[in-house]
Amino acid sequence: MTIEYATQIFAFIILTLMTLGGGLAVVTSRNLFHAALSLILSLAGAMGYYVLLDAGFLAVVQLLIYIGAISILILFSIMLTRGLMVPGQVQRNEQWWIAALVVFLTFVVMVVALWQTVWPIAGEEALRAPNVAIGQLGAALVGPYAIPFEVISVLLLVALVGAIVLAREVENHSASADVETGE
Amino acid sequence: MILAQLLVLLLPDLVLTLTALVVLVLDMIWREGSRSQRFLPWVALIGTVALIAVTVLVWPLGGTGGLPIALATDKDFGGDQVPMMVLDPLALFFKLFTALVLILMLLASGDYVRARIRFRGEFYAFILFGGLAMMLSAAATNLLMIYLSLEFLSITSYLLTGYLREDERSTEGAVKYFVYGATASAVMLYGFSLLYGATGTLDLASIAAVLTGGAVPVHWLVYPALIMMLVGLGFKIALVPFHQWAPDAYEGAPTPVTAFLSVGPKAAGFAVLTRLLLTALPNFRLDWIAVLAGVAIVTMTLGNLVALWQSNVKRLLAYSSIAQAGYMLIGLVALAPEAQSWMTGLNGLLLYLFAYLFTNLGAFAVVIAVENHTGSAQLDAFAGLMRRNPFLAVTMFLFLLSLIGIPPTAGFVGKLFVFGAAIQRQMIMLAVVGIVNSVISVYYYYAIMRQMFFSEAADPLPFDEGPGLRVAVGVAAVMVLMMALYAEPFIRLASESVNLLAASF
Amino acid sequence: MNFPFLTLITFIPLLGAVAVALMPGKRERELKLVAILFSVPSLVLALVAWLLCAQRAGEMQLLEEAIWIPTLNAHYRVGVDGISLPLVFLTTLLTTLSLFYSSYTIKKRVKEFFALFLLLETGMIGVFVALDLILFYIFWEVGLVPMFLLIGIWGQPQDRPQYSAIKFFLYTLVGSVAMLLAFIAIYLTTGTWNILQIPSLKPLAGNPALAIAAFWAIFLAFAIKVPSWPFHTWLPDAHTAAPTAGSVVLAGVLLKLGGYGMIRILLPFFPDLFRQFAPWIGVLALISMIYGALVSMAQWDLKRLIAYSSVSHMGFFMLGLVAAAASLDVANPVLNNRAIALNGAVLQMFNHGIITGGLFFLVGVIYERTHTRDLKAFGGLSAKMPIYYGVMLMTALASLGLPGLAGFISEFMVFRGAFALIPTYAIIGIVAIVLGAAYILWKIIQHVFLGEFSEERWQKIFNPAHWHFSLDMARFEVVTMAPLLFFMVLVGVYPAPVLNVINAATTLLLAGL
Amino acid sequence: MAIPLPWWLTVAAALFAIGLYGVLSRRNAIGVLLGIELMLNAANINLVAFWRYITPQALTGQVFAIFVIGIAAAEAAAGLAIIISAYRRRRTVVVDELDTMRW
Amino acid sequence: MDFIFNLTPLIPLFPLLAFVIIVLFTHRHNRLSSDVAIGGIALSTVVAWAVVLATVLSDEYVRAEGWQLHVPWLPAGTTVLEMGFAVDGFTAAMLFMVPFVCLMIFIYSQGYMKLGQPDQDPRYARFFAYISLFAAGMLGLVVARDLVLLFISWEVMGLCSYLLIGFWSFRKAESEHHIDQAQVVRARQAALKAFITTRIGDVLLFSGIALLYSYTGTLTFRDLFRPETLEALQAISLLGMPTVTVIALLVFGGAVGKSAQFPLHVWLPDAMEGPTPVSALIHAATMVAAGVYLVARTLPLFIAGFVVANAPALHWVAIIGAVTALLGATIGLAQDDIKRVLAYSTISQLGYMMIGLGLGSLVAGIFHLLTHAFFKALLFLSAGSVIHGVEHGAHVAAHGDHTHAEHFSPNNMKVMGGLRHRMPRTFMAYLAGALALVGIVPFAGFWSKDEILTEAFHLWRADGALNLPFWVWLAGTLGAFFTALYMGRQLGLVFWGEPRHAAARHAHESPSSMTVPLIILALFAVLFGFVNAPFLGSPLHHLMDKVHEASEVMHAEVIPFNPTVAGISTMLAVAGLLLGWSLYRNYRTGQVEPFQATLGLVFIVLRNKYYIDELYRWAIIRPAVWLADFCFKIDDRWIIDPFVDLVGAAGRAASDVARVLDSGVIDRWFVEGTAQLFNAAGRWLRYSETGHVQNYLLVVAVTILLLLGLYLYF
Repeated sequence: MTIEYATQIFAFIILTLMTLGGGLAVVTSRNLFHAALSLILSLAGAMGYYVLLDAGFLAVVQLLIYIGAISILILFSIMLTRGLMVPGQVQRNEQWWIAALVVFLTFVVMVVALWQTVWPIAGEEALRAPNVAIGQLGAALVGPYAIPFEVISVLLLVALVGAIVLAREVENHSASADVETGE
Repeated sequence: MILAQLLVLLLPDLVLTLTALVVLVLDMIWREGSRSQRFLPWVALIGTVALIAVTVLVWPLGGTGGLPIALATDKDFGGDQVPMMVLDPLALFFKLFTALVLILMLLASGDYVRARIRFRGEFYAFILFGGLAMMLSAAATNLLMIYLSLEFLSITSYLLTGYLREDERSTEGAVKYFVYGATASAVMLYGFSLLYGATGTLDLASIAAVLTGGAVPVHWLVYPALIMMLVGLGFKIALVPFHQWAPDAYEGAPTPVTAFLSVGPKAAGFAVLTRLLLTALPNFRLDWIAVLAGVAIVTMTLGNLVALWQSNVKRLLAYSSIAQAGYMLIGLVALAPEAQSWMTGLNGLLLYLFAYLFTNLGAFAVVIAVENHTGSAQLDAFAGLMRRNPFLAVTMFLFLLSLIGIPPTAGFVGKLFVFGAAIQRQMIMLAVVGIVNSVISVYYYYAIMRQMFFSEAADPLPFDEGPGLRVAVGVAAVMVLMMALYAEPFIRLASESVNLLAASF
Repeated sequence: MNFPFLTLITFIPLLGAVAVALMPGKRERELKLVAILFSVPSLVLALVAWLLCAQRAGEMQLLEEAIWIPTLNAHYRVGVDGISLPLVFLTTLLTTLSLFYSSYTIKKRVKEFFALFLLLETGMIGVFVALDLILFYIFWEVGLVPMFLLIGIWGQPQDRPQYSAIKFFLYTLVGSVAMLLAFIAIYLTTGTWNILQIPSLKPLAGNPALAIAAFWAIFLAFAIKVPSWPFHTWLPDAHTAAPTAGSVVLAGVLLKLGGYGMIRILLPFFPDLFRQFAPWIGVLALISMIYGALVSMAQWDLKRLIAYSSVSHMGFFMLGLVAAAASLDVANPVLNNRAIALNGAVLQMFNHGIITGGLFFLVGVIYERTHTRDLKAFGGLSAKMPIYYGVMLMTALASLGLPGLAGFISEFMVFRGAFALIPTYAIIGIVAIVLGAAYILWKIIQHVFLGEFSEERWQKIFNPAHWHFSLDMARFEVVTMAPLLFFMVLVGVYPAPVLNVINAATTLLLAGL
Repeated sequence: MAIPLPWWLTVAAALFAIGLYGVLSRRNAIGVLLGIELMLNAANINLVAFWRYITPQALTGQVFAIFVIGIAAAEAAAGLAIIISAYRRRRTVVVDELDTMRW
Repeated sequence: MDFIFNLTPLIPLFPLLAFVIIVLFTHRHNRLSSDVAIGGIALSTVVAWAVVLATVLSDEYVRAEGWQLHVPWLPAGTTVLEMGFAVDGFTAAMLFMVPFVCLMIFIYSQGYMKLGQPDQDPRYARFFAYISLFAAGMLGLVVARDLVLLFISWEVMGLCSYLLIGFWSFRKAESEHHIDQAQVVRARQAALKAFITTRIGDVLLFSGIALLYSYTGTLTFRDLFRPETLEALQAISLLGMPTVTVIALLVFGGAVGKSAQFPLHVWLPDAMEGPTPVSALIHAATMVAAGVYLVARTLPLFIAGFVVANAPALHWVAIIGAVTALLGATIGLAQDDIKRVLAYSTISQLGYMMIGLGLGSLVAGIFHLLTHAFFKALLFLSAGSVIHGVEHGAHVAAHGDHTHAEHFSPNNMKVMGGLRHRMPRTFMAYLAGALALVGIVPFAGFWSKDEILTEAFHLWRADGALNLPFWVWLAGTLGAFFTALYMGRQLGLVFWGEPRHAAARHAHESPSSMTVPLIILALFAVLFGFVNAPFLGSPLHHLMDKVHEASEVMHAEVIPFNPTVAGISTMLAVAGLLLGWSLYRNYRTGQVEPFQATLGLVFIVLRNKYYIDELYRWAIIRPAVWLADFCFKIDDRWIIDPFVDLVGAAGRAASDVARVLDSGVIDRWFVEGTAQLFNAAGRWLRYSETGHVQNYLLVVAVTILLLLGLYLYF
């Protein structure tokens, strides 16, 4: 058991605490804003995982898109809809305990299944040296993964246009202006 | 594979994408409410017709055997450079299918959109993008591509559902649809990840190869993965118990969108499900046939039973479409590649989908027409339709008969092949349940017939449904009859679209 | 025979339906005329076909065959033999008469009515001529829909027409979907839908359980249509609610679809099973006969009474069929017991079509005038409407099996066969004949025509303002009834012309079993 | 590698479960969205772990994860837009209160 | 001669044509219609007598085998059932009587039916149409070659009987005052009763025919009675008896119904509601005799059964005959209605004929049938004449004082009296008929009845023991006494003593159109007996004895005249006649009847016809009607209505579709049950759609959990 192993294990524990703890906070905290913040914490944990798993580029993506974009978006929309977010208001619906039970059982079952499985772990040297350069990833995205790459770009376009169409503040007089109602 | 070839193979998808983008751009050029705006649907229509043309054009390429669509084939990246998509009969079938859906929808939605919808350009564009997503998902052979295209389809669907911003039902339906869909797809994604872990690849064929190779005992994982994928796809198809979003979303969505939702995602879901199960998990057949058989039974039954109590036609048709999905599933459950009688459940599934396409879209077109003129989709809005607009009443009657499965209509052919497959596989139970259900379904379809023919309208004034709707309904009706009276080409089409899969099975 | 007789007979009415549907709804007179004109060619052609086929009525004739769905090996295959010929003719005849009659009595939504009626005719004829299971099934269902609408739209409001309509629809559908499954199973084992070919292929021979299931599934479909007790309860409602012409065709033809199916499909496909289950089916027949008669005896609604009498009379048919199917009686070829029984059964269908059809017309006659069918409301009419009395008397007597009129011949042959093959059933069945006399004379003749005619009671129910024809049977009504009366007498006095064709076919059929 | 694969998977499963719980129990639509994000991350962790342990030579897992993140972004955008428009219309983002349409 | 025989089909055809013509063309002209009818029957009479003549004159062959003509009628499998006409000695005998009596009665009716009716009453034409049709039926029956034609004619007659009994069963209240309302109701019920009762017999006959056909493959008499056929029928056993016996009994059942034998005799007295000529023609002379004719025709069957296993068929004929003879005669003692008395007398006389056949003697039975036809027709027509006399008297009296107008029945003998002065010609005719009926030498009845009794006596003496023939003879002889008794009573009441009512006082003789037929018939009543008088060598016997020869089971020897029998019966007859006459000739209104005084309670029983009608009403009719209602309720009340309510309740709560559903499948238990099940299930499941998306998702989660857990534990 070398020192690096020890650090890895230590890091793993820390990150796990971040991720799961953050996750728990996300689903339990009474204040939605705090929930969103702890989401960021949890995401950061995940990012750490990626680093630990030698997927540096992915970690960067996580940081930029997830933490950088999505979480912020969420925070904004929370503030947008904060109007009636009276703090201290109950954030759980009445079925939460059933949910908890079911989810826990599912987790147990899954864990059993996961530990039952014998994994086709790759060979030692492969494990030791996962040589994936960023360049390769870029090449892959415009190479074999070009089609999905194009598609996702279109998808993002659609999503953004749609978001604008639905969420854009419309001044109602113009709304009634150009909708000749059928009724 | 050189780029030119690739583009040729992707031609249909490109055409559709292009059309959608053009519509978006034109919408920006023609400012809101200008006269030229009304040409948007025609532009979209032209694009769709073009889609059909190019589909027919590329048919010879993929019509006989699968033709992989991939940019590079070199092995630099650890040998996972397998294609994302394929141009095979099934994919072509669904390209055609999509084109037809789009055409009928565009024809049917004109007046409705003009009357109720803002941001029409985006609306049409989204519908076209939805179609694109359908085509992609039907052609995808890679878990990544599948997930991507299904999400694409879902997101467009969410947006379209919530498109009536001023209508609380629409927005509410959208929220429910979104929450439900996002969760379901997350679950499915988790399932994908497990499958990836179990096999180390995302390509369906390779997955099958690994699993059949049986190098490693990973069954502990495949089954959970199967279930979680089923959640995602079941959500798309609206199979019980993953159906509950459907009635709310259908009722809330703008009626043309409802029509689209009741056909498009279902078809895509079935396409993916079929491809996934047959290509990736053939030797887990026993597992998924057992599960799906159960699902089929509860789907048919629950859909029909609950439909008995609906008084809103859109909601009623939502439940009916749930039940219909149950019938279709029988075809998948009872698939028999070795069948002598042309009744391999798979072609039954496709035939049924095809019949369902015309029938359901036709029915919804009528609903749209009625809603345009009465402003309501409640049952009593149909009162005395026979007097007010015989054309709509008669065609609607035809569609309802087809939904029940009474000859000479398309629905009959679908049921014939599906139940035939079941009987062939000695799954009498399944067939009987299906039969009993189609009898139950009469009760609520009769509710509509009764209103149309037996009750008197509040205002008996006749009304005109408008050219677009007339064409849409007419085409649908003709096809519904055609499929029964001249079934041969349809049967061949369906059979040839699946024989490749069946062979690989 | 290149001339496509059957196709024309079958589809000319369909053309008519389309034509009527396309005509402007305002021009009612023309609509009616066109409808009737479109129904006549079928009648004529059917008659011609009969004459053509009378010689070799045993085997299938006027065969037309065309590949239809190659992948399914489904063909457009039609043909007629001595069993279907009379029924086809019956259909065309009754339809034409119904249209003629309705052209005087139907007031609302004329266009739809006549279009639907012609469509209905196509469906019914199609069933009789189809020789391909899919074709058969399609026509079977095609006939279902228009009748559903006829009952629902033109039914008398006080009879809950919509309820009756959906009931009729559901009952028939339950049966037919079960039948469809059975057909598919048969197809999957034999690989063909050819009705003529399947018997030789011994469908489902390998799988007894499935065979039995299929047998009962098909039986259910036909028994519901016939209708046999206990599947009969749709019938009184449907008949009562339907408009006169609807009841006529319903009783005259639609019930025959079931009977025809039993003879054409059930019996040849599963002769052994049929023999095996004959005792049970025979019991059903007996119950239908006696139960139906008893219930009609208890009726006070004229139309309902006749409806239940149909249950009883179709029970006779089933008894004959059971007798023919019950045994492999070849001991005494001279006696031809089975052939006689089956002849009786087929002829019973024909006669019942003529007679009960006529009875429903006659109910229409009184109903159009008084808008009631309550037997208690009439009385002494024979003094007021002598012609009506005469016609009704004759039809009623034919219905109760008076020798010299049609009903007797078939009853006689049925019982003749039954006595030879299943004596016990025959002896029990005899009761139904007595009861028949009871309800027809006691209820119909006595309560409607005999007794004291009271002017004020009549004034209550009869409003001259609503009736523009003569009080006694109007000319168009007489014209409608005349052909039926003619056939009652013809078949009753000299049945040979009709029986020859039937006989040829049945003997061949039985020989083939 | 110090940490055996199942540990990663277990953590992912736990995160997945937590996210699912959030989806099921949060009253606020945005809260539900948060839960969904957690579930997606769980799946991502799975993917990456698998990539690292099973197909380290290939890119599959990573690329898939990247795409998932992208899709998540699109989904979040669309979802939040819908929620906001609903909020505009109904003045609420509480999921339970969106039940005008039922049986 | 054969060309004459070839005319045979015309015999029934003429009246049939008359019927058609009247119905289609002349029914608006009364006089014309009646002429057409009479013309038709007259023509067939001529032809018929020509045929009779030909038969009598022709050689043995014609009498034994007979002449035939037939057409293929019913294709059955590979065979064809034929139908046709045949003439032999037996037929000839009937052909002599039937058309002639018909003709007489037609003529009589032409006068009779006009009385008391407004002109242009459509009934008049209708009446002649009916009786023409009837005549066609009867003649068809007689010339039938096979059971097919016989049965057809049989039922046609039954129909006409129904129509004619019910002839007064409807009226336009405002226009037809000559019919009283009570009569309408009575006629209606009588007609129905007659038809249904005979129908019971008919279906037995029907079954018999069907059986016969199924066992022999033919229905032609000649073929049926071939020895080999009969042997075959004897060989096969059915229900523990030789088939031939079963068939014979069934056929006899038909005869019992038609000929009003006990226990199916109840319809005949009520049938007197019909017009009097109808009573004379159908219910005395011809139709009721058809049963006897049928038994006679199929006698070989009975005898064959008798021969093979001593099976009871033939015995039953005799026993039923005897019982009926006594029953009718005794009831006849206690009736007041002049026509009913005659009706019961008819019943008992038919019993005599059955006795004759039951003893195996064709000729005895048929001989009585013929004589009875003449004198009973005569009696009825005279009675009709009397009734009309009285009715006319009533009209006359009505002008005087109105006291007697109400509750007055012209048929009631109690109101008559002393009519021999008022209506001499009628009286003479009546007397002749009465004496013939009673059996006084040399009137017709004497010879025929005597032959029957002699037959019985002879068979008894043949083996001495107190066997069946003895009892039959005893019954017959007693019956003869009672017959005389009630005829004496009737004569006394009607023609002697003082008029007991104004109507009788003002009664007067009927027109000659009625009296002339009376006189002609009277001649026959007096003389016809001689056609089979022993001292003339029993010509009738020689005409008929070959008829069933071919069947080889008939004994056809002539039984010599037996003075003992003749003496006893004649003595009793005279005694009875005088007794009845003397007791009643001075009967006064209100005075208790002499018979009642002597017989007491027995008389009450007799007057109430042994309460047989009541018995039937309670034992058969009520249960049948109850059963019908019961079945109807099963269909309608008990199964449906509860569900109407149940479902209706559900429907009010449920949505539009549910209401459709509820009103849509209300039906038997199972359909209903399932429908309710679906409905309830749907309604319950529907609440799973809570509208809360998170509930939906919870369902998903649970599903996943379940499926996974399922997987984990197998």
